[in-house]
Amino acid sequence: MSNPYIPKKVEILGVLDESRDVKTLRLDVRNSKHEPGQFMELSVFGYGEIPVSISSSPTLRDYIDLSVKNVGSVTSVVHEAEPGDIVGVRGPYGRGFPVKDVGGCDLLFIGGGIGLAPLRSFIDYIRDEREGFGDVSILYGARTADDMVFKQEFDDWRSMFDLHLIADMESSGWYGRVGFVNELLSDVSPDIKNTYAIVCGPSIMMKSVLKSLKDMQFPDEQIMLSFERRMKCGIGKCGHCNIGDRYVCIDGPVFRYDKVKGYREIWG
Amino acid sequence: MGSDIEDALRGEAEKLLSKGDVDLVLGYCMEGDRVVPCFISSAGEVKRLVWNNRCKNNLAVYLRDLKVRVAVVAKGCDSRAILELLKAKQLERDDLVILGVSCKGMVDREGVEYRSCGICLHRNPVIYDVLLGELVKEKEVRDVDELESLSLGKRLEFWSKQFNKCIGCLACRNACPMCFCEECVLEKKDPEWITRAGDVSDIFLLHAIKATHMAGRCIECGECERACPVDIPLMHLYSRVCRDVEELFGVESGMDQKDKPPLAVFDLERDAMWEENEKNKKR
Amino acid sequence: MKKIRRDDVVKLINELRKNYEVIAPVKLDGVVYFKSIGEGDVITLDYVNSAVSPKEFFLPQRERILEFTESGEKVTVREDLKSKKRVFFGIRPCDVNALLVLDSVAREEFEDPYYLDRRDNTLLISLECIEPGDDCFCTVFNTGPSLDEGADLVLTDLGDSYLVNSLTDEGRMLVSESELLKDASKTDEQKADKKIAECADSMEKLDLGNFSVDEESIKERANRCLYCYSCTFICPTCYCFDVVDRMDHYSGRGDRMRFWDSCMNPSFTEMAGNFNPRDGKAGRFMNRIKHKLEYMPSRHKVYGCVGCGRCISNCPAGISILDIIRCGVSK
Amino acid sequence: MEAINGEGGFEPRIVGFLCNWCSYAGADLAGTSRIEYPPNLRAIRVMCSSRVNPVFVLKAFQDGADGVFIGGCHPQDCHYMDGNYYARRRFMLLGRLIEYMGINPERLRVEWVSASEGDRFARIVREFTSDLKMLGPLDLKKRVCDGI
Repeated sequence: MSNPYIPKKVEILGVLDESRDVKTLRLDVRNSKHEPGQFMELSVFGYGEIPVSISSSPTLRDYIDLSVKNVGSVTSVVHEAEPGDIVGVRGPYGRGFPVKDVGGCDLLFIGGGIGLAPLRSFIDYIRDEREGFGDVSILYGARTADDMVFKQEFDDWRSMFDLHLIADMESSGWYGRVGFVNELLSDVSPDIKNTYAIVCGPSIMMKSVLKSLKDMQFPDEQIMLSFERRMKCGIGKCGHCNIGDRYVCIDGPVFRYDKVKGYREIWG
Repeated sequence: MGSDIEDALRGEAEKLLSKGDVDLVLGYCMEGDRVVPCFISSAGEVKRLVWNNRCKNNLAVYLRDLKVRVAVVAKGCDSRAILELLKAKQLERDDLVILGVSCKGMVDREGVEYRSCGICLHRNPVIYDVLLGELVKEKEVRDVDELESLSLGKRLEFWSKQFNKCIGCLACRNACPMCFCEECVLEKKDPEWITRAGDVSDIFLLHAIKATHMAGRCIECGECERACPVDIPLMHLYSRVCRDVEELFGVESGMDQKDKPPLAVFDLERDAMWEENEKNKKR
Repeated sequence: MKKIRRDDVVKLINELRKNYEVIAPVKLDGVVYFKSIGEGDVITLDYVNSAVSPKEFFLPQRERILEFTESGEKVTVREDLKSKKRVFFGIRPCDVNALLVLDSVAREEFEDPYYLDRRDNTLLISLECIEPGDDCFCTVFNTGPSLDEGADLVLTDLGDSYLVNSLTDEGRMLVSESELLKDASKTDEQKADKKIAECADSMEKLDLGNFSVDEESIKERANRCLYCYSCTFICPTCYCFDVVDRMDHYSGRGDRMRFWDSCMNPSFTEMAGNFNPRDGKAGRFMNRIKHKLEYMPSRHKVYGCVGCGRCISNCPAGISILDIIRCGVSK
Repeated sequence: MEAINGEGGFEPRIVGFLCNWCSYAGADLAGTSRIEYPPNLRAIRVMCSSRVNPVFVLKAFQDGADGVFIGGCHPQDCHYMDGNYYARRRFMLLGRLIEYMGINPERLRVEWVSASEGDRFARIVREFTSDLKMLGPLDLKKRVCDGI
């Protein structure tokens, strides 16, 4: 019986600053077979374990990226990590985006803040497997321009996809739009019959984006949501991350909206 | 027992609710064969209210969360808790109508009196707006705590054995009407005084810390002991602290609106005398 | 079938102790616990059920799941993962069924090695009930008072002796050597059946055919609940746990511990950054009840309540899950 | 805490919480005056004796201290006017509580030592150390865990 609680020790290859409170750990995990949207349990021995979305595409063979926002006791230690340090990982866990089901269709990515991390995994996957998918639009909002993550990818994405950015607040050096990310929906005119919306971000943002998507007559089956909950084990044992009878860790984190629609407390 | 009181209670509750003086009456009702706390919000429901010798719950525990005007049935211990909460500015006196009622000691399902009721010296409500029934004669002399006679080693052994049973559920804290801190030292994570998933010595520490925090606050209602699923006699600990506070600082919590929290004030002469006393006792 | 004299039960346990660690009920200050029996422990056979459920011997209140060094260069599993062979004596049918519930969680998709190791290495000797406790309602979920599967041996009280029925080969082997067991007669078996039937008849039965959780009945009780967490800690089927790392910076060694957590605690769902998807007391209460009566059946095809009645007996606010079930039936 | 290994026999471990303005200065004076006193006391400087939370004391006992010493300014000399008065009440109560729970109250010692009383500080530490030697090790963690 293999023990799913034992983390694999991996070396940190690099630490990238994404924004003032987000860092990406580049880990020495080769030939990862994860699905975009899955997560890993990242251990800092002696401090604890946290679930983190994999933000790199499975098409990259030499490493995986985990992007971590500094919000709590474990993540603050993660932010002190340096290349060469050893951390533990378990996973990949959960159900990612249904890559096969949405093949050939147009995709509308809507991300908020650090919620872009799992989307980036999918977006970069499409970049590398371009012919399998239709048109791709990316709508991304963050609190300020400084809070935007994966900025180094933006030029690349612009060249291949339709990228729209927005910041909640003005800040010096930001000449783009100011407002909430659902306002960007008016910039795109997706062919609703043939488009999947893929949403990840803070609860309140997902809730308002969902409302806008419903206003645009998006069917529930074509909306994919990636949820975040307090998780401890990542493997459906500890009971913390339930939404109704579903566990976010093993049934999610990606849910098709029609599958969770009826549950209490999906938004909190 | 108490059918007159029950009638008076229902009458008073009906009056208060129908006149609109309160939004809610907090009392007891029957549910199956159990007497449980209940919230009555309309005059038509007052028939559900009961008063008997199984109304064990300290209703003060609910008051802080109720943001409406409440009439509350208060025994001796409930009223002491209310008084102490009022002093701590946790309740608004104007939002409260206290329906005082004297207690004859509560019993469990088997008819056995709770230990906290057995040792109680304050069965009459200390603060009330309406008195239902009459005041009763109170016990005047405290029972001797049998644990006092044990040697130090035996006492440590006793508590270690008791705490070995503890499953760390914190029911004793959660059921306590006087535990109202927003952030509890027992669950604090940085610094983590009580190691989560620690050993029995952490449980020992947990109960010792809780006991220090009950000083000048515990009103000896026994809710902690009743909530404990493994029957740890916690009241021994808290009663001891209450007795010490009484002896050292001359204050019994929940008895007088004018008393100050004993650990937030000092009395130079008295404290110096007791300091000397305590030192001499040790030698 | 076999039988054993009442006075011989303790002797049997002492025989078993030669080869097994034996867990059996003992009484301390009038409260019954299951305990790993050592020299001098007095086993009691006179009890309805234990205060804390037997789950603590399978999913302990706190356990070390990993050991590691500070730099993370060495990570080892708990050393005693291969547990000793154990015999659990005196577990009630409801609690055996509770273990079956925990099994379904532990075996779903990923296997929980710590739980299953203990589970696989423990033989269960169940004691059927001939008299229900005040708050027992196992008949509602068909989890008692008799037991047909889940344990290795089942004992039924006949007064001066116990009928012994082996449900598994391991159970049969366990007592095959013992001279304390004698052959039981047909009359003994009939007597046992009659006692069990009498016990079952005296208890409540509900038709759960079109049961659905009645939310109104929950809301009212959620107000009254003190959120003391004790129900979740003593429940035989509550399995939620929290995980914490401990590090001793002097020695550079640390452990990863898991310990029981309660869904009644507001921090249960609180994430870093103070976002709590399940805010409010009523939401927590609703989740606990629905988890047992709605989510477990839909996910694992088994009710998450076995009718042991512990939460009812111990609730300081007198809340009864049976009342909530009744409301959902009659609706 | 690591044990001090004296020349055979038991060397008690004492955690001392010393107030910045009086007792700590008193300990300092004892040192600079080269007054000898046992090395058993590990000093922790606090700004005032009332800074010492009963939790600190209990935690020290749990972590292996055989005795806890709290040093503050003499009554009426508190740098913050009345901090030591609160401390006095608090630790009178804590002493009684630990006694009730089975820990000898002599293991908790509260003394008022001024900045000029270096010799007195040394004498108290000597006295406390020898008292604790008589009492023997506390070993709270082990005794509680073993239930004996």
